[in-house]
Amino acid sequence: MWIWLLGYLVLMAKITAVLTAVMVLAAYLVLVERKLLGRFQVRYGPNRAGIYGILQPVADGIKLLLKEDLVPEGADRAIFLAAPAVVATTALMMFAVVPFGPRLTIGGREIPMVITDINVGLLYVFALSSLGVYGVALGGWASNSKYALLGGIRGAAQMISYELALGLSIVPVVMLAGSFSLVDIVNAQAGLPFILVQPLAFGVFLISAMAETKRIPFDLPEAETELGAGYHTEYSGMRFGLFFLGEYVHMQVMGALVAVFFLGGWRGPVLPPPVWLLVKIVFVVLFMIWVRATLPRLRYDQLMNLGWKVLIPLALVNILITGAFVAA
Amino acid sequence: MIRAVIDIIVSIAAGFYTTGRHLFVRPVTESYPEYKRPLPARSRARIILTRDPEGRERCVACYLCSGVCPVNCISMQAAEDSQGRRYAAWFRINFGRCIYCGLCEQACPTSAIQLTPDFEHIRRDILDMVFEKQDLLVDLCGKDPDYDFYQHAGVVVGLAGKGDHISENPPVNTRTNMP
Amino acid sequence: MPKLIIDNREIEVPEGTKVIKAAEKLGIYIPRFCFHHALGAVGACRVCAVKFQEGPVDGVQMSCMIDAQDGMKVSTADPEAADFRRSVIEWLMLNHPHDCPVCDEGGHCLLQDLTVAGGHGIRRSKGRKRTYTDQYLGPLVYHEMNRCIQCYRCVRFYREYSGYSDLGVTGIAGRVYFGRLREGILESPFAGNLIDICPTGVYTDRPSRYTGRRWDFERTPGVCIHCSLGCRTTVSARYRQVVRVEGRFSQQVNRDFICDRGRYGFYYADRPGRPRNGRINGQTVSAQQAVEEARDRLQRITQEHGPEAVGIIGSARSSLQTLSALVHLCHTTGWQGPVFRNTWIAGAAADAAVRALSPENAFSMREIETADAILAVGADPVNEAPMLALAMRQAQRTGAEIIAIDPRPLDWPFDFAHLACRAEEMEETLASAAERLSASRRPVVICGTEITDDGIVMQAADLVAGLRGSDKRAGLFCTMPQANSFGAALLDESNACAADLADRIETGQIRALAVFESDLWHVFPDRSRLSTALEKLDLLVSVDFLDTPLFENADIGIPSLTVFEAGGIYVNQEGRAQQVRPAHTGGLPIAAAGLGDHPPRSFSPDVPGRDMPAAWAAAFSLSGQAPPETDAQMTAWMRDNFAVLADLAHMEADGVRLFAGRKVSIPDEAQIPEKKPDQFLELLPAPTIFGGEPMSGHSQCLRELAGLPAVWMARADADRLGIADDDRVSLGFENIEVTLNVRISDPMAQGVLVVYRHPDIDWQPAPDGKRIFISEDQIRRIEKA
Amino acid sequence: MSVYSIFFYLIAAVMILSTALAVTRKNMVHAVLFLVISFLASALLFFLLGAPLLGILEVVIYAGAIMVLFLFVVMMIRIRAPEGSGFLLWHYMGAGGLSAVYVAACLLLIRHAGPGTGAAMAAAVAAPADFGQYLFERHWLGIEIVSLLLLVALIGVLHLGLSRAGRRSGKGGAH
Repeated sequence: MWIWLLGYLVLMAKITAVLTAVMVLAAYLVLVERKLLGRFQVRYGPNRAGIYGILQPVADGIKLLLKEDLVPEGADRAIFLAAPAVVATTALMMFAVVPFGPRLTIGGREIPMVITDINVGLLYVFALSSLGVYGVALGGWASNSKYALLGGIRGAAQMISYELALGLSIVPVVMLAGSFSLVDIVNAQAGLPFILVQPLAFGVFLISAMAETKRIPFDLPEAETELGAGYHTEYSGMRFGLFFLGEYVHMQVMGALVAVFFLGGWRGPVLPPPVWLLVKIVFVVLFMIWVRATLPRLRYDQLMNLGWKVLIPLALVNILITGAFVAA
Repeated sequence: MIRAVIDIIVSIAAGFYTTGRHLFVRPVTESYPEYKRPLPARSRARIILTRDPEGRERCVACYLCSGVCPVNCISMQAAEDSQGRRYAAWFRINFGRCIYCGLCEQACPTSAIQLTPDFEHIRRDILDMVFEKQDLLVDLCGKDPDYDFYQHAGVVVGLAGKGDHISENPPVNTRTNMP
Repeated sequence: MPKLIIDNREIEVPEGTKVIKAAEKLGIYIPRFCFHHALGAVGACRVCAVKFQEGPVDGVQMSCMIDAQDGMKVSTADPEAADFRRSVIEWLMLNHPHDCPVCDEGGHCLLQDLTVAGGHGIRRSKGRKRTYTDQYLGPLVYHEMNRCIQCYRCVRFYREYSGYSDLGVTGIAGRVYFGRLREGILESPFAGNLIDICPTGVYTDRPSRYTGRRWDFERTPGVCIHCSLGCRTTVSARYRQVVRVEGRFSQQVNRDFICDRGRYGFYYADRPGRPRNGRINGQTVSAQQAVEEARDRLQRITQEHGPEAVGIIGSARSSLQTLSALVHLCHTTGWQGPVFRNTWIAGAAADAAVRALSPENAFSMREIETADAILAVGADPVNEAPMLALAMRQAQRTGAEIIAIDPRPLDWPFDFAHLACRAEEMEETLASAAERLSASRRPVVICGTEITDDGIVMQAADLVAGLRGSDKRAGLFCTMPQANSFGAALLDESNACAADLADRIETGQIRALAVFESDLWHVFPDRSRLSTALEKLDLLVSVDFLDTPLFENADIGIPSLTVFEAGGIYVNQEGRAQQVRPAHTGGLPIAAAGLGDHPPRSFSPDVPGRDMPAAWAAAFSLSGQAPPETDAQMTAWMRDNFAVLADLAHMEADGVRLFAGRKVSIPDEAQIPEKKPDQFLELLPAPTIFGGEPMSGHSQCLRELAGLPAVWMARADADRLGIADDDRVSLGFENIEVTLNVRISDPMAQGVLVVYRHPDIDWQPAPDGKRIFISEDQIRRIEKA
Repeated sequence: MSVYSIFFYLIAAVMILSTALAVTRKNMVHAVLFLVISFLASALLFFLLGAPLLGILEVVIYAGAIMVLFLFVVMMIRIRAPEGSGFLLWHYMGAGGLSAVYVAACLLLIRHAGPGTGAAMAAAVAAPADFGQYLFERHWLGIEIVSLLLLVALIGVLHLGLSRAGRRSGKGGAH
């Protein structure tokens, strides 16, 4: 019985640690992004709250918490209230299967450095990722606002399209690793990271990942210049904060997945494994910010063309080639 | 085809290079409250009503500024003083609405209404943003210091009689046909 | 029917049409300054130049001077013509002062528009500008000659169109001057039209000087209610205040122009003393409280003394809405009235006129302009219905013969034959003058209803019927005392006049009186009798928008909305019902709502002073009924409840003609006027253009034009009595003595003293239905001090 | 009753309830949402029964793809909730009758679980690799036929879409 309890406690500890790290990181990612965007545009970025603006996330958080939580009069209240939670939860839950390091041995017991290692971990990630669409689409629909509805519909269409490319691009990795488990995939990269073996899959995955996170240049569901703020036009206060949090957690998830699938996960010399993973996540995320600072938003038809006519065929070709190599 | 792909990649890379390079450039931002940059005279901020070189109100309440104002933030009432001079009985600018576009300054035929570089111009109470004539009127000539509308207009307002204004002939004697 | 091509579009126009008019029919606006469709063309301004490319005329020519002919090919946009026009505008601007910002014409100035359109922005000439000295032209028109571009429109209107001669043109070459020979008040009562007709700011509106720009005004189509003609106006309001009234074109009624009473009479609406709060026994209360108090007290009196103890008085200056609401009020409550007729014979005469007019014989002013013979009986258009004089002037210009049968000294701006006669001689004179119409083809008989009785009206109607019987296109045109006299006569069932009510007040039958938009002090003949009668009343309620003496003395005063705030329907003297829309929302003018002349600095969603009811709504409320909520519902209610008003459903832009055909009424026996006794003079009170009418009498700028109160007499009478022009005389009556200046006139009936109504005459000598005779020894000449 | 059975019945109850709500909602979006909840619950049941692959596939395919498409369409065409009660009595009676037949069939099947179910059960709870092996070794023909059918359907849709697009561009120029 106590072993069961201990296991439960360990699990709770892991969840708490991961959640805390992810949330704090999300908050500071916002600051990092704003600072970096500032520098990309030859200005300072936030530098008023604390030294170098270090307290900006705190200020933002307090502001979001204190702001009034408005619900539009014509809104579908229940769905409107639930939608941001769906977005944030699905993003957070994806971290459950990301391995942070090899097994750790404490007091003779082996503790896996992952919250749960299920044998369909990769599918789990995709399942949650596809559920995240509901938050966007329903949030947009329930607002009873035309901008929000357009944003929601765009979000749904875009995420369905890019999920295909995302999934197909990862199939060669699964073929090489022979498993859906993220732990096994990391282990399979003991020799050399898959980015060297599968550069095409890496490219398709990275682009699709950015589209999945609805970030520039794929931020059509938000598209401030066209739709106000898209699907979260009508949101305020902490509910808006949840959408915000969801986006930045999603960035981290995608960074972690890129790291796990292509960059060898936690593997690396000298530094402890979780730090290596963190470094890789931050590296990917910084790249996404750089992309945001550089590329303009795609037009909607360009977005769809890119997904269906470029990325999916590329991923399919890649599968064929990899299949041939694996079979050979 | 391949060439096109290469072109695309090169152009995208050029973009990344440009933005990336900016990371190492010193920001051009001026930290505003610590450093206040002197603004050029034509900057468009708080509106004033100026006076002519003799110290009289320039505004003749012709309604052109209120007519041209895209946000309808100017209202006034014209009146006539004992000398026949047209002036604003009241003149009101709602700075809560003003968008500082400067069209009023362009429209003003007497150079009375002018925008100044003073942009630190905010009040806690919205009604304090409604400026009346006494708040707007300054004791300066502003950007066009020598101009006096009534010297050119040719209407008699006590400055000069008929035919005595700038570029005018004396009045025609209607009792004679001699030139 | 010549056919020509203008800007590649073909059009066929009647013979004699100018090219500029032909282009207008195609919707092509050729610039013009001197051409005006009412005044015609003189070719003075040279700005309507167009290029004649083919046909009988060649080259750049003035389109206003050339008749359309077959085979013409005209281009308005030809570079040569456009260049010509641009140069013309630049020449015209050579001497034009740069004073647009302080010019009241700015914003609706034709010269300004065309200068901008022509692209002329910077004056290239280095020369000095020609200047003129200006003239004081009276309290209505402001003169600024520097702005003149010599289009001659003003003198053409003033001298040719309206027939007055005190404004003219002097000088030659570049020194042409438009003005009076000597500075002074313009004599024409149509002088205000100079403001509309001047293409730039030489003549501007003096009372509304500097009040605003055209683009800031809320401009609403209105109808003038200062006489019975119902001319179309455009009402300009700004900051909840009417600031200007202009003429509005109407094909059937007034065409382009209006008279000065209509243009400047509106100032009653925003007088500082205008009642805007209710009053109960001298205490200021809200309008709503006053209405409720009046309702309660009237009900109490009804319960105690029966419905016959309450009398209702209305007047013909109210809208048709108010009149019908009053009729309804008396129907439902059993109260006495409503009495619409003030006094005099006028009530009966107006009633006769309404019965005599039919869709066939009722002529509009448009038809008067085309008449070839006009017989005016007991009508003085200049004083009673000024625009009618302008219409008659147009007929006279085309050769019509005009005969006037009237005891008064007539001062009309055209030639006419004056058959001066007293009331008892009128019938005979009319009969003899009728023969002079026999040669005409389109004769019109104009019949007044203010100094004539119903017998004359019916005789005039018979004459028209006879003329029509002998295959002439004859018409009848009756002038009436007030804007809605026709409407009041349509709805009036009691045929009672205010004097009848006074009798009943004196006998104690009537204990409460509610007076709607009528000032008994203004209309009731005997003031001392009136004040004692009113004091006998238990309750006097006055509903009005004017600060009349009656309103001041009433137990309960209820302020009502003016026509500019409530709108309404008015039926003019030819039976044309015209809808007036409210010009602004009502409430205290912005300037008055703040402190002094400054708008308030606080914000509130409600408009102060907007709780006043329209008079018809107050009428409903007095009987405890809820008034219809909207104007449209009120109009529908009127149509449903009054058979004579059913045609209101067909209201169009030109109004709708209502006639008494549906009204069942027994005509009164026409009475032959009693003969003037010897050694007596008849005292004839007469309407006058400025100051006599209750609403425009409250207009300050018109009061200045009313002149001094005077009594007019024929030269023969004056000689007999030893009185000279400009003497002062005292007229003694039973209980009052009046001092007046004497004016002597040659062409007026002997044995008649004419006293024009005047705001300063604190006395209204008009016994009900009877003529006033004053013995010669009661007229006393006063030595000048 | 173990913890697992408690979870089982809890989830089953949620599933039945949400399915019932999905059928009866008049608001289309709400109906779709309750169906999604029902799918999630059934996926959880698969998890509980030790078949995570099936559970995940249920979420990915049904909740994640098909229902999102449904939702997308519903949102796009903005169906208004019909006025009135919507269904007539005989609608309910027919549905009730069919449900009864279905429940009876299920009960019969559970009572007389045949010998063939064991292997299928084993495959369901197996690791993804074993599951794949099972499918492609024992049912390869069926899978190929199904995938061929899907391919045909795909090409058909493509053809329809392309010919429509071609006609439009032929008529009205570039769109």
